[in-house]
Amino acid sequence: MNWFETITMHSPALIVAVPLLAGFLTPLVSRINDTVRNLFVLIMLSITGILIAILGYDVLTNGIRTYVFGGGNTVITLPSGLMFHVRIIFEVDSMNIFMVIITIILAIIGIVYSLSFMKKEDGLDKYYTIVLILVTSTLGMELTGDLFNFFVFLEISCITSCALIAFWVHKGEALEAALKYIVISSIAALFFLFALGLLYAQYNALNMATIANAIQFSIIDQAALILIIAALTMKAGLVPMHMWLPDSYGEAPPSITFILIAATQAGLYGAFRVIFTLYGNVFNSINLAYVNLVITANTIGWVLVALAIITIIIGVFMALIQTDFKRLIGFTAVAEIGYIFLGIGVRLASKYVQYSGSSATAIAFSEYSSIALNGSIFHIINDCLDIGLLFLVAGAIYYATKETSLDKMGGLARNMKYTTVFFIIGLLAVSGMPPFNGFASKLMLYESTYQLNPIITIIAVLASILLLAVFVKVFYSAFMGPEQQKFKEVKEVPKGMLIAMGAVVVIIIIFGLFPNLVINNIVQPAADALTNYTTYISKVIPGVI
Amino acid sequence: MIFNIPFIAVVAMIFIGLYAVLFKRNLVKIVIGISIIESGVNLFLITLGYREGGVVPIFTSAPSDVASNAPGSMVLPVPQALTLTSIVIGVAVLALMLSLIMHIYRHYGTLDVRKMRRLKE
Amino acid sequence: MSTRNIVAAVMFSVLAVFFILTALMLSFGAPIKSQMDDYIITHTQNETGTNSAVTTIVFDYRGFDTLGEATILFGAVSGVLMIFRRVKK
Amino acid sequence: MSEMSKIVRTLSNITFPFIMVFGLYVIAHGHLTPGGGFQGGAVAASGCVMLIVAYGSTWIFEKIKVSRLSAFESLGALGFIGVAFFGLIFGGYFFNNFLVRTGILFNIIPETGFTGSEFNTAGVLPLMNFAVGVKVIAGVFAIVVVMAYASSLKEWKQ
Repeated sequence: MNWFETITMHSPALIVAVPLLAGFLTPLVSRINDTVRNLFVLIMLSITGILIAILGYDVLTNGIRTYVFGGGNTVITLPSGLMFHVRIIFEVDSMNIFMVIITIILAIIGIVYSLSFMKKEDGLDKYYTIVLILVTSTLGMELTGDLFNFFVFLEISCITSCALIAFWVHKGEALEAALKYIVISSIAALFFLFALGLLYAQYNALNMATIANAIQFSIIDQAALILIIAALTMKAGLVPMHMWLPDSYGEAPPSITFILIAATQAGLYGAFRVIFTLYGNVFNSINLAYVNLVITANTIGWVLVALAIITIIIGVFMALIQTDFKRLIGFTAVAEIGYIFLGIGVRLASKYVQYSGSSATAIAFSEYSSIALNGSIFHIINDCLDIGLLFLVAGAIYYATKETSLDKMGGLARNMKYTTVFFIIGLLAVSGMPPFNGFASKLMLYESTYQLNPIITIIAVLASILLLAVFVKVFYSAFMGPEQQKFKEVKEVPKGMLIAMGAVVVIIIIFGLFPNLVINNIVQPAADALTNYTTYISKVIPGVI
Repeated sequence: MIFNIPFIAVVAMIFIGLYAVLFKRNLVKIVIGISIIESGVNLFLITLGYREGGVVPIFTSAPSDVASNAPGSMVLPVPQALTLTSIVIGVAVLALMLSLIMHIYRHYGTLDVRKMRRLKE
Repeated sequence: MSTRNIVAAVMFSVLAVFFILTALMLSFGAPIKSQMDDYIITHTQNETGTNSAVTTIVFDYRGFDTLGEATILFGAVSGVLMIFRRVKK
Repeated sequence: MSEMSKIVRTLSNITFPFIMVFGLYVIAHGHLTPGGGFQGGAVAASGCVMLIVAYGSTWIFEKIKVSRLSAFESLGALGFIGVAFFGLIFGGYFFNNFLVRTGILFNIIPETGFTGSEFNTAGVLPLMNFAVGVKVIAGVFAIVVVMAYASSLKEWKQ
């Protein structure tokens, strides 16, 4: 076994362990001086990125890779033929790789941005420590194959994000947003723990594949499903519990918001994993035993569609009336989350139609359900990049003018040329205009939704157009208009921030020009990994199905 | 049904906590509510692991007759380990929430949710 | 009565019914399955040389969870210290 | 918080060593008896917190540097993750218990019942317990010191 093979084998553990080690070391390293600390953080994250690249290449070519913490067998078989897991297992398939790539890109860009954005603040050693732990927790949530481990990382993410949202402690709103966030997400995490207990009582297992293999979909399992979905949608910001999202996105430092987006998407990933893998044999295959129940793919799908539509509408209309730049983008982020859940809902509902309809409709709906899933997954990365870019631009404006209220801005395009260009690209991408990435994923969502119900599509398209209107308004009030006296001395932001925004813009343009490249190489494998839940199970429980 | 009393207690604790979180206006009471929910969930996990007549799964203090027919006579250890983790998590969350509340009190001079801007909804 | 109260009351009652129904379906004192725990209790002395099965799980079988737990405490301490830092005005 | 009366201070002086010893005992015997790093650490930290109550937070805050406590906590966490990394290096897997059932020292299966002579079992578990114990003492103490000191400052009072 050569060294490269060894690194690949251990990379699932190292991807989590390296940033964690860096987080533990940062308080000690920052005693030396600030430059060393900044370099240390960047280098550690780059090492993580390299490990992710190695693992990603391996998973995309050779299939699922597992890692057992503590070694030994993956699975213990009793003489009676029972198979189960004792140790914690990381199981990495294409979907995990997809999420992890997003997270590390966002983390590195966010760190580069904060190197110049946060330069003048105090308490930066704690700041970088907590950022590293936040990145760790997000990566851990996205790699783990164990339910309780997922809960632990969920709580880490909750605590660290809360602390970072409250970074500007002198602002009352930031404290309130942080408190609101931690109250909601700790209740969500406790619901998750309760559901986990229900599943544990049924199957005496905590490993996702083991539970997915054994799941009976009894009434207790349905209760657990509802609790888990409620918890994860709370974490992701779907409508009944969306209020924390614009608050905390708006009040946190923009560099943090950029990384928080990745943490929110990890909650979304959890919803994907639970619906399509943990309950895969209910929602992902033909199982006539579950057709007559109350909770079927149909009901869950339509509930998600309804919630997603409400989320989109609320997000867009609340964004219309905001005057604070960052809060406005926060509400846009709510709407984008709605689009992702729309994809999941459409997928579930049309999958149901596929099994209950005639053969001709079955083929059509099978195609559309997979388009919906692809669009939904593709929209995750587009949402991260577009919303993230807008937040970075808002941060740049705040850095230059110390202003977030739209009413007081104006004429900034004269002095901040690069930022203006970046903002235009961001607004076109987020509202789904053709040459940019938002268009590709939204088109896929519209296409699949239209088959299910045209009204939903019309609402989604209208919301997208309204989003464009919102941002055009922002563009005029912030960048256009007469030059204001107080902004005469405003300069372009430092190079570090421009590099970070430029990197996001480059990725957005590449994704927009070559969407097929992305879809074929990472989105389609991710969707396949979710669909083939039996492969996921049989990797850790050999010989099943 | 009478054997379900521990689970009823769990549900009651979760409700008391939820009631405090949803209807109380004082921030400290909200935090107490979360703490109660958490105790309820911890109790739930512990309760799941109980085996009728079982002893604690530690061989140092187990009577020898119990230890000899080991798995059947001991309660399940995994829920206890999970609870342990969950308790420490609870402590951490509590510390962070309380320090935030201290700052909020310094900032606004009150703990009433209605007096604040963002937390109102 | 404000809208907040009404929403809260609705959520509360829905959750109430939900949790009570769930709790009534579980059985106390007799776990349905216990293969994983039985394995751990049987093998704790041989495999890990530990007399306490709970410690075995916390630090050995599920040691990674405990690392996460330690991280949470670390994060909370860093967070509290960061929140209470001296901010220059 | 100001300091309390002489009776309280004397009593806390007397009980403090006992609490610390009990905490260390719980940490050290984590693999044999109920308890472990977290519980023992919490006991010992509560002993330290008792000093804050007795002597007042200002005095403690001046005696002990919070940054040093934070560094100690970092060291505890590093010790824990370090043991896990040693598992990767020597045992072939992250978190491998590479010491158990090996060598002269650890090749013992503990007996059932109160024997009390088998401290050297369980491989890396006592090390992890110790690291976690240090971490919990320093962490909980740091949280309480900072919160108590901040609440005693003038600017925090209305």
